[in-house]
Amino acid sequence: MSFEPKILGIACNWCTYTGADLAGTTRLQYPQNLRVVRVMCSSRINPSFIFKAFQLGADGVLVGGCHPGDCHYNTGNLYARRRLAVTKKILEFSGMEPGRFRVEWISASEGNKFAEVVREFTEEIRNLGPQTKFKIS
Amino acid sequence: MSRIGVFVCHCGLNIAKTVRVSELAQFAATLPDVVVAKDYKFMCSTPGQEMIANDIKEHRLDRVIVTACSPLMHEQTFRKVLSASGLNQYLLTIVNIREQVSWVTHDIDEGTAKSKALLNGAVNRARLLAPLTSRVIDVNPDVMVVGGGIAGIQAALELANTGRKVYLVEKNSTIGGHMAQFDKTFPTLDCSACILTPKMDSVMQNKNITLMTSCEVSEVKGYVGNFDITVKQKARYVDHDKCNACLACTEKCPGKGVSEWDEGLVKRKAIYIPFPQAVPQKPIIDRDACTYFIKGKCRLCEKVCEQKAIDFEQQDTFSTMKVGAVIVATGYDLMDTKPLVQYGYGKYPGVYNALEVERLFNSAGPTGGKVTMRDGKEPQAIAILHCIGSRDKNNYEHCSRVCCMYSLKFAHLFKEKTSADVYQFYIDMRAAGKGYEEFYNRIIEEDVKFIRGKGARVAESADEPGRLIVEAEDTITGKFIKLPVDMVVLSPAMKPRADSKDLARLFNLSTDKYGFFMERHPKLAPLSTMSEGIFIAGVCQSPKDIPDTVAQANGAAAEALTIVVKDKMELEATTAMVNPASCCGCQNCVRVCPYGAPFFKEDKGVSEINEALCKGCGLCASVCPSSAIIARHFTNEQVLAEMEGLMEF
Amino acid sequence: MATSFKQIEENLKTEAGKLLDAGKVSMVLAYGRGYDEKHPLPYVARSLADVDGMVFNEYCTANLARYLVRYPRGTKIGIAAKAADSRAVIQLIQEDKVKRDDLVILGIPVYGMKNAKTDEAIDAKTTCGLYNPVIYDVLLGEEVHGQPVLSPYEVLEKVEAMGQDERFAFWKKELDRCIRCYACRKACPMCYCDPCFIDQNKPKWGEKSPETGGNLMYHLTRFHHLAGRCIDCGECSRACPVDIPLYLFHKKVAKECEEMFGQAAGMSIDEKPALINFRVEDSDKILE
Amino acid sequence: MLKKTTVQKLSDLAAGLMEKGALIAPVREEAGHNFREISDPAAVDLDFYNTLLSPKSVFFPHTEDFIRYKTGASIAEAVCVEPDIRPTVLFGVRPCDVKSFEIMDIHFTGTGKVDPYWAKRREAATIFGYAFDPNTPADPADFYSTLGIGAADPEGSDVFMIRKDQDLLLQAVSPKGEKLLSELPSLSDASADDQKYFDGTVAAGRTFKTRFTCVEAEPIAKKFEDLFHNAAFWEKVSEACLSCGACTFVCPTCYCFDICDETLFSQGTRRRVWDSCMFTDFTLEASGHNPRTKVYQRLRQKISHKYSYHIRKYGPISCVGCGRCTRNCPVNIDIFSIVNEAMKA
Repeated sequence: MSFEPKILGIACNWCTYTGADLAGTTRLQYPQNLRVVRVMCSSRINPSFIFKAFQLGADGVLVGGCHPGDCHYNTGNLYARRRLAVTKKILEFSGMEPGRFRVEWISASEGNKFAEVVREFTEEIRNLGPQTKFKIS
Repeated sequence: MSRIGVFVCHCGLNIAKTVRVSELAQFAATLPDVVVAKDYKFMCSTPGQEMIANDIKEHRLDRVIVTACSPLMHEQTFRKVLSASGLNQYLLTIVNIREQVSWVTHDIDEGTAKSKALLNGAVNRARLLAPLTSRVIDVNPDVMVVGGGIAGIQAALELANTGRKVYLVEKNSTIGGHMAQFDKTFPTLDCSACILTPKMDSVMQNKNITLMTSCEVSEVKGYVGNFDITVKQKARYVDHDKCNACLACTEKCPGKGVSEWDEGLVKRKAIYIPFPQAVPQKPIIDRDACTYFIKGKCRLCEKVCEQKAIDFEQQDTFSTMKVGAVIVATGYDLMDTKPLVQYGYGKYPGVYNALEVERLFNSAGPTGGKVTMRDGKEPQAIAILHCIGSRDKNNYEHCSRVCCMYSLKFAHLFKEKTSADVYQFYIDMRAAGKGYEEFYNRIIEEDVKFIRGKGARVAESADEPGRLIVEAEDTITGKFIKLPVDMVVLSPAMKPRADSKDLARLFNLSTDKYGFFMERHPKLAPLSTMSEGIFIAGVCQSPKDIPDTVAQANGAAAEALTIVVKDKMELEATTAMVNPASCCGCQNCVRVCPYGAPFFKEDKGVSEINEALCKGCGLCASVCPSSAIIARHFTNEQVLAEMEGLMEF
Repeated sequence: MATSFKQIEENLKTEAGKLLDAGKVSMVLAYGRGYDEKHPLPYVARSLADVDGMVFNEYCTANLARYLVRYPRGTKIGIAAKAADSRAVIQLIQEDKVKRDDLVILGIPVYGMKNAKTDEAIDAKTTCGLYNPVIYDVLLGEEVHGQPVLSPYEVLEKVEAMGQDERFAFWKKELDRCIRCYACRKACPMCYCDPCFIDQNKPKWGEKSPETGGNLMYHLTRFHHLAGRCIDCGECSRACPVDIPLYLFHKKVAKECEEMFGQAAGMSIDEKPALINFRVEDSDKILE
Repeated sequence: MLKKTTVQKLSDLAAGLMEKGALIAPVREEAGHNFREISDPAAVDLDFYNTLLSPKSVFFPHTEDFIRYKTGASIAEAVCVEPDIRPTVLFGVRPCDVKSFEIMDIHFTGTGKVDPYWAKRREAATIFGYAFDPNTPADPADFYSTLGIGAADPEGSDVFMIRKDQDLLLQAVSPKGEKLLSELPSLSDASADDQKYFDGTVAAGRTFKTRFTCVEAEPIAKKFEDLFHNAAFWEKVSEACLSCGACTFVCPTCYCFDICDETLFSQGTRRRVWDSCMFTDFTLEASGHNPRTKVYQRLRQKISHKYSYHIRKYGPISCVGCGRCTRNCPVNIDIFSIVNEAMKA
């Protein structure tokens, strides 16, 4: 049986989650490996959520927020950008494959981009294979 | 132990085509705490809603999960079902299996599997949901308008006419703003004073408006519906309650100040009213120009004042107003063009900026409406240079929007009042607006010369002393032009008031890099700000002309009304709170919150959150290292539980 | 030429005495005698009589800034601070845990500190490698010059050069050893949370048992909490009874933060901690 | 019965012991020596002063699973986790650490309630004690002689080992030890000379002095009772204390634990995990109240428990002077010095 990755998505309510809805409304097809948690803003994402996701066995984690400058809360994603960048560096230095964690800015009107990112990311995770390093068995 | 009901919607075939809905409901029934799980064709239909309502009662449900379309679609619908059934509306969870599952796959196995994972996450999360109640607060019915230009005047009048009490706060000693300086307005060329002064008088006459001139906001506390705003009344040295506006003092005064209204082109007295139609019609003393304040003796004004209104001992005073909403309409300054040395402003007397020229045309202006230059001569050739500092990466990137039109207006007035040749140096002509293109065409007909090229330099003529040479590249012919003229008019960039950043800090507004206030949403909320209850109108938001400014002012007044017409208002329920037992006093929350909701209690060493200011973004919760902040409805536990549920299958 | 340890000790006693005598501070945080020469104790002098108990030698490694948050806000405190310690003081001022006006910083320029456990020199390999305090009111010796100034990040090369799998194996081996005594966070001047996230049950971020899952969660999250705040004093690693080289990870995060945000922790009291700050022009490249 | 082998042939001895069951012996690790279950006989290493961590974890592991359950299911469905009990040889334990087992026995088996996990593991273990060298000065942190423990006390061990140059002398102390020694073919019989050396070393060990102060149980118990309300004393001695748990986790006689539920994907495990009285949340009550919020209160608890309450309740001081807490304290706090200071206060 081929490897079907489990990918956790965390999307902000105003942009990426709405963008994901738009992808659906316009019937764009993308792989079903992504499961999205909705939060109000990408700045809500505690770095420990990401570590935890990998411990829970996520093969990849995708964070989506508004484009910098378009944050519904003004500056949330500008903080998130820094905090998630550090999260990424920590993951990398701990030995996690850098490709397993990705942050994308996807606006409410970018259903296309959402579908494209999910397709691309799922493919990348598929190539990386199962994530075993952090997973608690 | 929770009692969870799961309701799976087919959405006709929208969902059922690629998700095995009955299998999903059967799966739900196996999950811990799920006491009832059903699927139905259209959950949002009346029978669907009734089914949920019945099951809430019958099965004593304390959590409801609707597995259907996006929460952005029907969350409100189903929340109402819960409320009507006596269940707190926040105990609802929506699982989005339409937009994010059935519509994005053709594979029913995949769709069903993903739906199960999502549902499992939702059950985990639902178990941890807490009932939330919105706090209801009293709303103060009054409004403050900051800035007494045309935007502030318009907004104040609109609000006052609905019966609201309005505080109109103006920094200067009169209202009227820049519009009071203009002679004519484009494109109709009606007289600015004729349309403005009646409005200024209406403000004065309106019983609902408290006019506060020579005043500045010094502190803003509170939140939407309940602002406490402290205003500084700057000392005027004239008791306006006693003054009867006879203006005898201004005649006798030996002091000489610079007339701001006339853009410094003439002097005024030290005790003065800025211009004849000023509102209020009562003088103030300019400390820096007053002989008494400078030399310690004079007090002539005091001697001639029969009302004993002069008070040299007057101090700044502070008073606090309680209002429910605020409109900020603080307008603009023109960019100081002196640093752009290539244009010679301040060096060559023949170089004027746009506002100075407005005054030259005005019959109440320094020249009585005659176009004569600083040397008293009438110009024979005039160059109007557009985009000075605007559309300029080195200064202001934005287009100031009104310069093209007022430059055309100037051209017309020059033609009317002089026999000079008039040249326009422009990059692009922008005449978007009702009647603007027509006005442009009309000016072309008036024998005004248009040179498509930005004025690059103004220099003194070597051949004809006193004359100026404008250098530019005519981008149509590609030729480099050196045009001798007598007068150069610069159309400088409009920029926010110098103190706009201070004001932004006071009102917790964000600004762009130049200091223009940021609207909540560039398209859908152009008058709201990120600070609830604070609205913006006019050029303080971005450059615009009078019609747009007035339209915004009306809009802002309506927005403010939506808040203050209600006696009470509900606050966001999904706010954050601090658990003081876990707070380590790091103040990260205080530093990051764009709304100023968290504050530090020095005595207890912990932060607290003013829930009235909180918008529920959750940033504070994620920067809180000791997890002391609970972001309601998106708590750490809820998110972690959902994640665990999503990853289980 | 660096001032001798003995001379620094004398100067410390003199200056601490002056401060206490004049009532400028209510206590001076310094070092006192431990059970032997090699094991001096952090020490608090509250009166002139206490000053005699102070010592300073090459084993006085503890970062005393860690104790600042223990006393009520507003307490006037004198503190002996070596180079990295002074950075911790700055960072605490940035975070408003202490006020600059409440502190008298007795700066110690020092070269030749030693790790009592290993007798190895303490240098840029395990700390920030500075010799002179960044901030002080009184300097207790001549500034150290002429010693090699090494990059605190050179030591990372080996771990950075590892492949992902090798590096994960490296950290797994190190972190699996953790016994969760929390000496690292307790010795850390920037770890002042009480409770720490890992102590909590609601939410439960990680398990308390010293096994891979909980250990990883505790340490990785702690690295994140200290990102842009760690001043690289190396105390966490010296405190660790099982010698986990936590300093390596902290150094890496500090290096990345410096590169991404253009500021190092604890270098200026006018800065804001990098992770509770942003610049509009921060590049999206940092996420790649 | 005194047997002997050489240090070179240690791995033969280890291999022999591994045939009898699990062998737990000192191995060299990054931070120092520790007791680990041996898979390679050559890994056993007797060139150590004392192990970094105490051997208590052999009988009282840091984490011990009690039951497994499914979340949301009835408690009746929970399954007990049977401890993995095998015949075990615990090899190379210093006399002070051997003594610690005796103190720990009080808590796990001696109070009428028997902890089956500890008791069964203890029962299944044969302890090979290992003398300190009385001819080398003790580590400056050690103070076991203060507590009446010799450098080479065979009591409490089943077999006691003394190093004689390149030889290792093994004396059977208990019948269990005697039986095991007789079954180890790699050992040879020791000479009378060896016996003399062995007895001499034991005797020398009894007069060997680590750091020393006179500690009698009764007066010291009283002293700490009197000092309980002397906050000034405790604040002073705890001024440097970071309140980490390093001292308690390396201590051979600290036995506090917490019961934790760990769940993942609806599978739960209830387990016992070491806890430390030095942690703030150790005494945190469900109401949010915490009787020991201050560092000095926690340090007072730790020391008074060992040097006062324990004496009152069970008789002996709950400390064996192994020096681990002092050696591993990040800020060099020394329990011995505090006890000394207390006696002077």
